[in-house]
Amino acid sequence: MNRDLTQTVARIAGVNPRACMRCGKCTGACPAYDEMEYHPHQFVSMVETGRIDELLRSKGIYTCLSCFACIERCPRQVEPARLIEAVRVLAERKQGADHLRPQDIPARLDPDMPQQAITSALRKYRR
Amino acid sequence: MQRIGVFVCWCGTNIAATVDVQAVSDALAKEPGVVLSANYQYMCSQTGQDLIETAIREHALTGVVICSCSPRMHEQTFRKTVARAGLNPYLLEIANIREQCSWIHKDRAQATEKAIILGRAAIAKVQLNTPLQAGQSPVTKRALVIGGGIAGIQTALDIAEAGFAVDIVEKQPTIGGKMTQLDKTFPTLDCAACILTPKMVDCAQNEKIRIFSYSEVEAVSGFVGSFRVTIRKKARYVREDVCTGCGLCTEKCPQKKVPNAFNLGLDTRRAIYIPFAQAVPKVAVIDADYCSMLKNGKCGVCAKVCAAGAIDYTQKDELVECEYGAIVAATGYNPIDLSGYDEFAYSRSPDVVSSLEFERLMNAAGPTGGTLLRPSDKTHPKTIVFVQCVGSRCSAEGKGKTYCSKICCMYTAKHAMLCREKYPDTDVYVFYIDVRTPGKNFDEFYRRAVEEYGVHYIKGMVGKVSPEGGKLKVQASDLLDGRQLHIDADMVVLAAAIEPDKSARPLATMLTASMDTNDFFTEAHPKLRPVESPTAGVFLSGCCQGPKDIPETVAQASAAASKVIGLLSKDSIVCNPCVAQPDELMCNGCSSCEKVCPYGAITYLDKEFRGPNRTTLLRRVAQVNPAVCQGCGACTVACPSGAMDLKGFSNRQIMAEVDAICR
Amino acid sequence: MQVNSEWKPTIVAFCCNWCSYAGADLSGTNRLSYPANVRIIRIPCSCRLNPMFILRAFQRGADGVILCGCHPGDCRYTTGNYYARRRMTLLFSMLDYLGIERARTRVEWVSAAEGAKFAATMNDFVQTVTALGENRRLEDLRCKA
Amino acid sequence: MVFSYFPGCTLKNKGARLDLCGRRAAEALGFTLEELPEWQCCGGVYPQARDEIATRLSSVRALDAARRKGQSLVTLCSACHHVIRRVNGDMQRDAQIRGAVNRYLQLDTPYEGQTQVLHYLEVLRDVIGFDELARRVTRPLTGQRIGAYYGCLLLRPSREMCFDDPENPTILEQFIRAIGAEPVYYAMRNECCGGYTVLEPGGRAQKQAGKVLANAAACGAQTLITACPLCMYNLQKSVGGELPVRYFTELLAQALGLEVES
Repeated sequence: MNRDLTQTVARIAGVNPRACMRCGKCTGACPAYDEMEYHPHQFVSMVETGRIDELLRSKGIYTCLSCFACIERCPRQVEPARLIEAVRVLAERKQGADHLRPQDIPARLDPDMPQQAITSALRKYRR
Repeated sequence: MQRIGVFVCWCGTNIAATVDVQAVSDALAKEPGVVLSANYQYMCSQTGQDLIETAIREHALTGVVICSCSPRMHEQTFRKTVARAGLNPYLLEIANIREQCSWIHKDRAQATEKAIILGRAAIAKVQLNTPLQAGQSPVTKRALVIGGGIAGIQTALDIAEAGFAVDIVEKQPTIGGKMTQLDKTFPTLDCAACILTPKMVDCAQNEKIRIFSYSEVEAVSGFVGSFRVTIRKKARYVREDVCTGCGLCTEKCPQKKVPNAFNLGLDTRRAIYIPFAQAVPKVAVIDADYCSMLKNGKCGVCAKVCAAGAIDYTQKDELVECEYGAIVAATGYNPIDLSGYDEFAYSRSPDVVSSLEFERLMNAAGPTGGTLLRPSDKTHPKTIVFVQCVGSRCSAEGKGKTYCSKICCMYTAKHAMLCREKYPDTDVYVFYIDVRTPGKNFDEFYRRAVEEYGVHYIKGMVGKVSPEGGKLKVQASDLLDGRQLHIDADMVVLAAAIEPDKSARPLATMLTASMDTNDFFTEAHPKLRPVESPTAGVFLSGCCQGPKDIPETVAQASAAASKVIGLLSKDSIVCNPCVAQPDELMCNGCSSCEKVCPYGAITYLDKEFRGPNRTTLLRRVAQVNPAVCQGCGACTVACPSGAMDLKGFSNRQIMAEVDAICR
Repeated sequence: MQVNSEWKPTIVAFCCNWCSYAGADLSGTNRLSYPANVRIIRIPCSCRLNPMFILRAFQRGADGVILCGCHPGDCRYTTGNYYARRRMTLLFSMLDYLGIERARTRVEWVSAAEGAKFAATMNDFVQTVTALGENRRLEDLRCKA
Repeated sequence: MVFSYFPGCTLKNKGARLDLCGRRAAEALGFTLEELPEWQCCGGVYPQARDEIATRLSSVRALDAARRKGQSLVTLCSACHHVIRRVNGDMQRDAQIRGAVNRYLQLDTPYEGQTQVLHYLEVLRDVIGFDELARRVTRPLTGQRIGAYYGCLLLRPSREMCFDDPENPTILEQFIRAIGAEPVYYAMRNECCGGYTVLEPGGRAQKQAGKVLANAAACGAQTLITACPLCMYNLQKSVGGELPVRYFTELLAQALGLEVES
C-alpha cells in the first residue's frame, strides 16, 4: 500500500481513479488484453488501492498500445490509459530503468521502418 | 416598545451538539426589545409549541424569534403556533441555526458565535415586522394534466373519481404513452396492453375527463387556483367528432412508405393512420409531412373512401383557452438517442436495437407479430447479447446521463427471461455493472431469470460490437472470471438510458417550475413533498420527476391526484401576504415597476391628492393587485423613487439584518 | 485549542429563497462545511437585492458580499435573476469607481439541488476575500456629523 | 488559400510519398502548403503525463510560428496531427501546462492555443469540400473497392481530437467516394495497428496489424488507405493478411491525374 504514490500517479495522469465504478468497459475494449498481466480495470483498481509497486514492476505498462480505446469509451472519465502512462513515466523516471536503451535499437531496425516508430518507442520506453 | 421573545431549539443534538444553546439564549436575551429568551429540546414538538404559545400570552409578546432549523422546514408550523396564541403569524422570524450553522461547522465556539449573530439579525428584522393579512383567492375547480401516459391517465382518473373536472393534454394522437408500446410488464409478466387499455377507455368514457389529444400546451399564465392555459389543438385534418375510427382510410391511402413511429421505425404505415388498434380517441390523423394531398394537392383518396365524411384537408391548428385550479406535469420520458454509441454499432447494424425496439419486436401487435426476428434478415436470432447501462451512470462529458435509469435491470431480466421462455434454443447473455432490483418481488424475478431460465449474467461490459459477415462480434469483459470474451451474437440489445421528454423544459419555463440539471422536474421537498413542484399549484406525476417503473409511477400519479383533490376541494386559498406595496405619496407613476413585473400585477390609477393651497392634484400612481403579485420584489429595486417596497422583506428589514450581521 | 487571532472576513450572502437558500440548506443536510463567517440573508428572489444593500453592507464593515440566485432560466419568478444580473453588472462598475475591489462582490447561480456547489462557492469566495484582506470601510459621513 | 504546413520527420524520408503526393494535390486543388521554417520533430507520441513539459515544446513552437504568420497549421501525418492538436488543446484548456510552457519558451506574446490545427483531410472536407473534389477528379478510381484505415490517432480521444465520430467515422469513406472508388466498411478500421510496439520483441504489432488486414480483406477491400507512415509500415509487415496499402494522398494525386515521380 502506498497512498502517496497513488496521489502522484493520479496527479500525473490528471484523472481520478476513485471515479471508477468497475464496469469493465475498458477491459472489454482493450486490444492488448492478452498481453497485459493486469487488465485495464485491475490497473485502475490497483492504482486506487496503492499497489503501485507491483504495477511499476509489471511488463504490462510497456504493452499498452496507447490506442486510446479505453479513454474514448470510459463512462467515468477515469481513462485507464492515462493511469498506465503515468505509472510508466514513474518507472522510467528512476535512474537506469529505461525499458529501451538507444544501443538496443540498431538490432531491432529494418530498412523500411519509419523514423516515427523509433522516436515514439524511445519516448514511450525511455526517459 | 417591542416585546420580543426568543426561543432557541436544540433539535435534540442536531443543534445542541455544536452550538452552545444556553449561551445563545443568554446572549440574545441582552438584545434590545427582548423580554424573554428560552431554549428547549424540540421546539417543534407539542410541548415546545405550547411553551411558545404560553410565553406569547404571559409576556404579551409583540414579536417572536425562533432559532431552529431552516424556515423552509418549519416556518409554517411556527406561524400556526404564533397565530394560536393570538399574535399575527407574520410577526415571527426564524434564524436558521441548523442547516446553515450547526450542521456545517465543527468548531463549537465558532458555531455558537455564528448562531448568536444569526439570532441578532432575526431580532433586528422582527423589530420592523408588521402584521400582515393574507388575502384569499378563488379556486377554479378543474385540473389540467399534461401528458397522457400511464402517469397522466392515473392522475386524471383519480381526480375525476373525486368528482372534479380534469383535462388531459397529450401531444400524440392517442393517450397511453410509452406503456402502449410495451409487451409484458415485470415482475408479474402480465401484458401491458391488457392492464392499460381498460384505463384508457375509462378516461374516454368518464364524463369528468376531457381529452385533448394531438395537442400541446402553448402558454400558461396566472397562479395557483386560477391558471389560464392556452392549448394548441394541432390539425389532424380529420374531424374528431365525425370520424368513426373504422380505419378504411388507413388501408386505402396510397402513401405506404411512412416510418411507423409507434413501432420505432421498424416498419411502415400510411400517411393517414391510427397509431394502434386500441387508440383513444380512435380517430385517424393525417401525417402532413407525407400526405401528397397536403403537400401538392394531388390524391384525396382518404376523403373519397371516408363514409362519414370526416376528412378535412383545410383544418387548421386551433387554440383553446381554459382556466384551471391546478396543473399536473406528467410529461414522461424517452430513451436517449443511441447514435452516439457506435462502439455498439447501433447505427451500423439493424440487428443492434434499443430495448424499446426489442419490446416492439417481442410484441404480438408489433411489426413481426410477436415472433422474434432479426430486423436485417428476418431470421431467428440464436445468440442474443444484452448490454446494460448504455448511457446511464456516465459522467463522461456530453455522452450520457450521470444517473441510474432505474428500470433497465428489471426490463432486461424480463426480456432475457421471455427470450429463453419463447425460444429455449437461444443463448442469452446479459452484461451488467450492478444488478439493481430493489422492489417488491424484483430480486426474486431476476434470480428466476438466472436460476430457472439459464440466462448468462456476466459482470462486465461490452467494449466493442463489430458487424461482420451477418454476425455481431461482441468483445467484452468478464470481470469475475478475469477473461476477455468474444461472442458471435445474432442480436445485441442496448438498455438505453432514459431522459425526460424534450417538451418538459419549455413547459417548466411556462409553469415557472424548477428543474434539475438533467431536466427532471424538482419536487418541493425530496422526501416530504415528493409530488409537488415548489411552484404552488403545480404537481408532478411519473417519470418527469425522475426515472420510475410502472408501479412507482402509478403510486406517484395517485399521490399527485390526492394533492390536486385537496387543493380543488377548497373554495379559496390563502395568498402570500408578502407582496409589493407602493407608497403613493412617493410614487410618480413612471411605469418602471410595471415593466419588470412578470405577472402583470401592477396597474396605474389617476388618483386625487391634496396639493398646496387647498388645491387637488391628479397624479398617476402604481397599484399592486395582491392576488396576482407573487412577491419577487423586482419592482422594489426598479422603482427610482423608492416608493415600492415588499411586505415581509422591506428595505428597512433587510438593512436591519445587514447591520446586525456586520455589527 | 489554537487562539483565533488571525483575521477573518465578514461575508454577507444574499440567497434567493427558492434556489440558493434551499441549496444552502442542502449543503447543511449533506454536512458540507464552509467557513462560519458566511452569514446568509434570505430574500425572496435575487431581483429583490437592491444594490443599496450591498453598499450598506460595505459601509457597516462587510469584507465581501455574494448574491446567489437560481440559474438563468430557472427563476421561480421567470426573469428575476436576469434583472439581478443586469443590476449587479452596473453595480460592479460603480464599485470599481469607488475603489472597492471587484472580487469582493460576486454573483453565483446555485440551484436547490446544488448543495455541493453552494459550499464550494462559499469556500472559494471566503478564500478570495481573505486574500484581499480587510476592506476599506465606506464611511457614511452623515453619521459623523 | 495558404496554410502553414508541418510535415514531420517521417514525411521527409520513409513517408516521402505521403508528403509529395499531398503537396502536388494541394497545388492542383488550389491551396498552398507553406512549410514552417526550422520545424522540429513533434515527438511522435503525445505526452499523456500532465507534468511532461519539455516534450510539448516543439509542438508549441510550430503552433506559435503558424500564429505569427496568421495561418492555420496543416499536418498530414496522423501522429504529428494527433500530438500537435492535443498539445494545442492543452494550451487552450490546461492552465498549468500553459503556464509552464510559456514560462519556458519566453515568447514575445504567450501562446494560448490561438492557432487552428487542421488535418489535410479536414482541409479537403471543410475547405475544399468533397463535392468539389469529386468535380476536380479527372481519373476516377471507378470500380476499386477501398478500405479506409483510420487507426487510433486521428480519431481518439474524440473529445480532444474533434475530428470525426470516433466509433463510426466517415471522412475517409467520403474521400474514397469523392475519388470515384467504392468504400468498404470493415470493423477494424478504427482499431490499433500495433503502433510503436513494433520495436518490442515478440511480433505483437505484426499480429495486430494482420488482424486488421484480414478483416478488411474478408469484407472485400482490394486496397487499404492510411494517413500514417507507422500504420503503413505495420500493415505492410503484418502477419496473417495481405493487401496493398497506400497513402490516401497517393490515390488523391492519381485521381487528380497527377504524375508523381517516386
